[in-house]
Amino acid sequence: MSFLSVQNLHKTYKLKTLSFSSNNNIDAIKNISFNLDSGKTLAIVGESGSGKSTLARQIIGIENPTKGKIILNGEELNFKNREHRKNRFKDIRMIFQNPYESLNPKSRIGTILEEALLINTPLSTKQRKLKIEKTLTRVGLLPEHQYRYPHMFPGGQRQRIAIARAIILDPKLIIADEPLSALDVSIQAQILNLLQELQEELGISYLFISHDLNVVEHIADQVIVMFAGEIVEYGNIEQIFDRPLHPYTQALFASTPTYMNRFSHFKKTKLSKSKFQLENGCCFAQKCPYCEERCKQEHPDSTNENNGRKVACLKYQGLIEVE
Amino acid sequence: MIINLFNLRLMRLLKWIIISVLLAGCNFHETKSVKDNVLVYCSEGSPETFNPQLSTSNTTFDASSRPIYNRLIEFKPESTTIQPSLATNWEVSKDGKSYTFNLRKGVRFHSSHYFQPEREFNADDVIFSFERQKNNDHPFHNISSLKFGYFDSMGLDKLINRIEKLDDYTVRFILNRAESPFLSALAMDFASILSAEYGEHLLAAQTPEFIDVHPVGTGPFQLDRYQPDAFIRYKANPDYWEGKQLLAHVIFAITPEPSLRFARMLAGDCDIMAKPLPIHIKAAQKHDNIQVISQPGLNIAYLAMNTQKPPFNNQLVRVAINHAINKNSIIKAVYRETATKAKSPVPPNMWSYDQSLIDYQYNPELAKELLLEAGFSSGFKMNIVTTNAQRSYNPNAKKMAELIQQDLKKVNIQVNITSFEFGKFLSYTSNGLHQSALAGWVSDNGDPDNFFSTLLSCNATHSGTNAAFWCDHSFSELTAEARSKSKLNERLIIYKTLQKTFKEAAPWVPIAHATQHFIVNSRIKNFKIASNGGAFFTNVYLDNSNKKSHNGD
Amino acid sequence: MTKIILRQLIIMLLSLITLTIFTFSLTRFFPVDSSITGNANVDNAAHLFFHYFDYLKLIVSGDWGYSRINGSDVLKDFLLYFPATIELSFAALIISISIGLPLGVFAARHKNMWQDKLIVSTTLVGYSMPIFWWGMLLVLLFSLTLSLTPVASRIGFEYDILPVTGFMLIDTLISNKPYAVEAFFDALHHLILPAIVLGTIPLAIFTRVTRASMIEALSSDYIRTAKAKGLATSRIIWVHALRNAMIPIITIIGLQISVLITGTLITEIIFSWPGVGKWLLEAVYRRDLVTIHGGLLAIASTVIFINMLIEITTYLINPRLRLQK
Amino acid sequence: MINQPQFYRQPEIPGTFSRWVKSFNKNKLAVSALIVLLVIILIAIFAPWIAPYDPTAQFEELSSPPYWYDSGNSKYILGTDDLGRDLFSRLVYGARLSLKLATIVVLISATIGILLGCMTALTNIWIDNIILRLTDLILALPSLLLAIVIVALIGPGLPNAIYAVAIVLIPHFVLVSRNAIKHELNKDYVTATILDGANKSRLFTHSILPNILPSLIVQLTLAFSTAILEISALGFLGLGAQPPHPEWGTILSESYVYITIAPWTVTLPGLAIFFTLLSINLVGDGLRDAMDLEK
Amino acid sequence: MHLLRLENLSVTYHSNNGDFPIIERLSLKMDMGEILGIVGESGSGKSILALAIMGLLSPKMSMRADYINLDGQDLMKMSHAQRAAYVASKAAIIFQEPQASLNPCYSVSSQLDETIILHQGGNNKLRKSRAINLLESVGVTQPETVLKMYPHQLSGGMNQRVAIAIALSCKPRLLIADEPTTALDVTIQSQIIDLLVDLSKAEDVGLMLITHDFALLSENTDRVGVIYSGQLMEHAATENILSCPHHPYTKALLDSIPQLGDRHIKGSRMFALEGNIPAIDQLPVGCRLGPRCPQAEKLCVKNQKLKTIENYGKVRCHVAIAHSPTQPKDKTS
Repeated sequence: MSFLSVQNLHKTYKLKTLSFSSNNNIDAIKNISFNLDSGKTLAIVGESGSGKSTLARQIIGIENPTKGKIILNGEELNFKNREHRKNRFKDIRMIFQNPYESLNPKSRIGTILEEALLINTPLSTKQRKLKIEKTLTRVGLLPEHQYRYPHMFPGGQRQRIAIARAIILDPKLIIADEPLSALDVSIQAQILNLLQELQEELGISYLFISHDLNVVEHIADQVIVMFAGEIVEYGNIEQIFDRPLHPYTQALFASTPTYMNRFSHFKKTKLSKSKFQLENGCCFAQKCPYCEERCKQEHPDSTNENNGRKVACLKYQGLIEVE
Repeated sequence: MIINLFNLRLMRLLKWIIISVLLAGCNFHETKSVKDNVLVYCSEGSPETFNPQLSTSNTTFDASSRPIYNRLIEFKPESTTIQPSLATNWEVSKDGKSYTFNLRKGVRFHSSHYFQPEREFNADDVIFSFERQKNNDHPFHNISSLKFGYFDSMGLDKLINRIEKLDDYTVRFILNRAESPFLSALAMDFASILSAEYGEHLLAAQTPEFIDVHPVGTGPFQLDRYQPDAFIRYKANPDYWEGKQLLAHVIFAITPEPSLRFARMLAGDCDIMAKPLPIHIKAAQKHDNIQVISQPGLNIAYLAMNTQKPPFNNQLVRVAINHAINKNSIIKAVYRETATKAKSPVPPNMWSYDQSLIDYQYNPELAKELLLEAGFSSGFKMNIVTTNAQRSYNPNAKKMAELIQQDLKKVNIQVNITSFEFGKFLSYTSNGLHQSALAGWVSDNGDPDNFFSTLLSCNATHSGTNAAFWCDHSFSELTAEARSKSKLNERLIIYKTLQKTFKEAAPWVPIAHATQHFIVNSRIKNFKIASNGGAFFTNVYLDNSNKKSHNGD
Repeated sequence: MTKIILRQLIIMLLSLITLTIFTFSLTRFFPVDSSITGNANVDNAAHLFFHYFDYLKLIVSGDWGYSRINGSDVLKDFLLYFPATIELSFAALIISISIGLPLGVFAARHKNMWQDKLIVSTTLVGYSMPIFWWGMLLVLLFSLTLSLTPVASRIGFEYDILPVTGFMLIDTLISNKPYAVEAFFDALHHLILPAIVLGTIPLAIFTRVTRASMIEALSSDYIRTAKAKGLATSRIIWVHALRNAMIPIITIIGLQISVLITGTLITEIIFSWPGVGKWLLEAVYRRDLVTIHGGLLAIASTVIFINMLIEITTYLINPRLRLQK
Repeated sequence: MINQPQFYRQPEIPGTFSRWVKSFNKNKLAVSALIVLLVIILIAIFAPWIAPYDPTAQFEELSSPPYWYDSGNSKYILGTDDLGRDLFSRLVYGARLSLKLATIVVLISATIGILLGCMTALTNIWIDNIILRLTDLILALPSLLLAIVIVALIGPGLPNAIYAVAIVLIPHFVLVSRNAIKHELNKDYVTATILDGANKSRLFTHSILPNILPSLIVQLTLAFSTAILEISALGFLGLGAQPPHPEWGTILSESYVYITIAPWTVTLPGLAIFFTLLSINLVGDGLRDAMDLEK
Repeated sequence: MHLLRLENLSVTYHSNNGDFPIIERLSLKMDMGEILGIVGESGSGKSILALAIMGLLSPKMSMRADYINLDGQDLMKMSHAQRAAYVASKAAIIFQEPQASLNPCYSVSSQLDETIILHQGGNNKLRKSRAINLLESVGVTQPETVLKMYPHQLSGGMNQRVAIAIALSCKPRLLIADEPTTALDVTIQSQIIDLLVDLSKAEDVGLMLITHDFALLSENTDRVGVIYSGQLMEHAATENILSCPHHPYTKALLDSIPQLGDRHIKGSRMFALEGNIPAIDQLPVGCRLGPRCPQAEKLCVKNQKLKTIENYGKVRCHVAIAHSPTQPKDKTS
């Protein structure tokens, strides 16, 4: 029984424009399903616009999905019920990409951290203070930092504050949306280490969104590769990083400097999402170096490999043989 | 691709253009050549119409009757003496009911792009001009929304029995009764002579209303172009019967704001400034290229208390107010000593004026006692209606109201001031909606009757010129009697009685008789003021020899 | 391109409809005895709706009622006075742009130096100037004390210029009078002082906006690139930076139209300028509601129309918007 | 675990407000403008004690120039007007009147405007659209024209002028507060606060309000100077305060006639308006810089 | 003959709160046609170095140097105008954000054309063919179409190619690329780097590649300089640095990037430098890395000097120098 289970999640946005054309719906994510075990890390890899953040917003509950189910701890999340939503906020917390924007610039750190406690727990003022100091120390800051304002901290420490805010309610799942990309290289490692420490100590699961394959390989247990709102490949870290099957994943590896040498035999391609998508057919067809006619007609269902691995490609079997 | 505007070379060019334009503008200002036979008159407002028959306002007369038209007989400039004009001579019958006029020959009406006269002035034109005002069935009687104010209010429609054409150059007026002011009435502006031929022409063209808009007269100037609220251009009438004027053009620069008018005068934009404020007169004396032309005015400014409304239906209250207002300070602050204190409805330079009349003295204590006696121990609230327009008898009615407000405060009367645009003021007061009003009057014919019956008779409560709505029947009868007498002495006795009655009843607080002023550039020669304060442009000429030495003050 | 114009036209139409609803309700609340309003006592909403359409029909057909004071056609009156206002506003706009733009650029180039601080505080002085007082002061100084400029009106009265276009500067030149050129310069001379008075506040605003957007443009990457290319400083500023800075500036110019019209109301009174502002204020003094209604409608539509033009201009000068798919 | 090394200076922790004050104090021009403004406010409050005479009392000396003129009279520091009223007293009482009126106007329009702005920003799209369209329209119209039309319709006089100017100022507040809120709503920290479980009112009072406060304060100063300017403009046009009210614009319009004769009656009230406006604008600019608002 | 030699280049930032050093006494050499990598984190002053060489510093900054010798001429001895003209003819720079570094209001052709006018000249037709040649040389397949387009109509990679074409139009001896690929998609990144390296090789142009990403440098550069907090910490041949970094900071940088095949094992941690990069107004005494350095000792509070190590390069760390020449690669994880 997995801790978080997402089944067939869809999200469609309606675009509001002054133009007269009628079809302005955009499918941000389509048919997303995966499972995440307790205390594990699931990384979502994809380029900007691939739907990673939209997926995060559905799970955390800022937005409600158009279709599909989210099951947390065996309980299906109800999107309409307010009480339900509040409880979900306690169990699932989020770390944002930009630590410069995710903290209220007009509040002291203590106030920011206290807010969640004040709303969600029955703790007294004193207990709250204690908890805040404990949490601050836990993420490597000093208790007296609670009297400062966010702008007084460098980026790395701000991200620590954001992490403190995420763990202060003792959540079960933390969604980290590119938590490292705004940080300096020498700081990234600190935060990465901190996240791992917390996971090992507190048993938190991570949904780790990133485009940096190095980091993903380092932290994740499972990987989802997304393209144009769909999962193209899903599996354990070893499965994907040792033997990527989908042409998109392969191309991704082939053009990342660290992996270039190892995967140089894969074909590179221009990866960004094209502006016009095919009605039917594979979402990657227009970019795919192995594309043939049926890829443009038929939508590939994800095929189960062994150990829950999934690949959404009509031709990957053949490709393996080519290899 | 859009042309790149911000090219350096273009900017430099632009800079030079601006500089040269600025310089050029200044240069041309100094060397005005067109100005040498053009007279610019800064007037105080737009005329309502170009037909003097339809108006009672001096502003309209200045713009129409004097430059464009002639009358059978006219007042001499600066006096109320009558002189021949379109009529060369006249006879009055013994009973005073018949007036015969011999008309001038060889007078031509204005020829313009909208009308070319085919005949000279004759008796038909005289009959046309008067019939239009008198005869309700006349095709031109009802074409305008304006009324024949003067003709009606002087009762000429009832006085004139008929007008006869004896021959082309002789007309006779038959009156129903003898009336001594009649001859001066014919010299007034509303008696201007229009062209009957033009009337026929317009009827044929089915545009009779043009007669008041595109005027055709016999006067020294003809209308060139008019832009409302901006200017009126006249050009000299080449066929004027007294000979073509020296001025090629007269331009009325319509400038209602007096300080702007004065500024224009100082800047040399104007040659003559109408209705300067009292303060301007003192200021004008400092400049040597302009001079002030003054003349005592035939006018009165007064506070009319509506005797039909409480508390002014009480004579005691009216007298109390008379005592409470300090006229000296008004004359000092509003008129800057350019007016004489008033005690009678008529000005001192009018022949019926009673020197011996005793005025109510400024005495707030007495006023309080009178109010106490009248039952207003704790004072009351009242409203004064004024106009924000400058009038020849009152340069600033709002200011005057503020002063009265302060004076009356001392006797526990709270004054509220309401100020209207002049047209609105007239309609408001003539309908008797006001409690009290700061009104005034200017005589156009120099006859005391123009004050007594127009402003104080019972008839005048109907026409709305009796702003106090004071109706004393014996007073009204006496005014009518004075009119019918032809001997000056007899009339004088009646008018003195009337002034005493007026003073006792105290329907007004007579405040001041303002002196008439024009500020005139010294290059203007032979400029004269009409007795009613209007401007005469006939025979004015420019002496440009002085211009250079006086320029650039 | 046509799509953008169409879009702007639709927005303008919507604004105009909102405006007419607004003025229509004004005529309801403050009934005017004129052809513009029908029966004031309307009992239900449906009737109101039809009345609105009748009203709209009248407005569109150009029947804006007749002045209660002098009985003249309100729309015709407006069109008669409008060119004078346009001429004055345009002159003020030219003055404020031609001075404000270089001044703003200059300040931006000397950012935070004394020149910049001087200019910025001077613009604040200009911005705080009550225009009615400023007008009086300038008249007092230039016209009455120094006798450098005429006091009021559009042209010396001695010049007889037929209003063909209504624009004095054009009418003088096309008139066949012998003094046409002289009259042109006289008209220009009359225009200068009111235009300066009217242009003062926009000048202050343009300078500030130009400075701000130039500072932004000058600090952008493409300016760094342009410098690295070795381009001349003048080219970098006037060609590369200003072109980009113009985009916000033009938007501000659009917003200034209403400031200008507010200014003309007062300037025309002070300088006795026979324009729309003076006309409208006279109507206000006379409580001539038909004229006030017409004036409000006409001025507001003009502003809306100009705003549309400005929008389209921004599209045209900004390739990012112009070439959008 | 993290070593706070001795290499760093320990920074002090001033609150947001004291940071603004400190930053404002650095701007010499703004501080002196604030002092001028305070002096004007004090004059307004203590007008009856400062003014030597009743502002409507008339004296014998008409149009007496300020005392530094040769013909000036030391009894009347700034001279008298054409009715012999002490100009200094009138200007002092004028300050009282102008500031009082402007305060009322700003209070009315700010209350209504900010409420509407919050409503449009936090509620559904349709109301937002309708109010936005209306405010856009009103903002496109010249404000003074609108005020004049309103006064023309409901009649001249002081109370009506106040309503007119207040109505004209409302859309500015609506737009500023709405845009500021919308701008903040898009930021991550708001999402984070929602994820903390904060409800709308808490979100607004604790997170958004402190962040939009700078824009509102700047808008308030702007509105204050606009209110003073427009009330005096209406007074100048004879549509606002009526004489003998010592309103600055009204004094100016009364003395326009005397511009050639008694120029000080024109320059002095104008200077009063100008300095008040300038000091408010300078303070506003200083606040804007101090609170780190771009534009 | 060096292409570029700097001696003791210092850049100071002037603010209301005082003056702060951004770059401190930095010396560098570059040979003709050499590819030099400059690595540093944000705020280290690596971009300022580029701007200082190009003479593009903002007015709030000032620079001093003993000399800056570019292609045989000392820039410090020239007047401002001379210097600008000389630098523009000898050196060119491309920036991080390709879209922002091209003027959005002008088409590619006009932006390319103005530099061609400046440096090559020729009539309309000639200039157009030159522009097309330039675009072709940077791998633009449809130069005619691209010429007519505006920056916002082109993709990031295409914009960067255009920027390179503009840079090349002055036939530079030195090309500075300041984080040329950071803003681009993964695949495009390698293409652009390849292009730059090829151009450098083909035209014998010196290339200074500034980046925060060591991975980008490993294959492409001849030598690498590591900058931290305005100081050059280490300056040596690429293979030396990669195989045996001397300075603790360089080591830390190399170690804190997850390595290939470095998977999550419970309890294992990455190597991480503690603390934060010092803010410009709170620089530590002595070695800039001092507070964060795992090997810090007493002597580190003294100013460190850049010293040459035989057969290696230059290093600014007395600990490292003491332990040289052969120190095995430190494995902390």
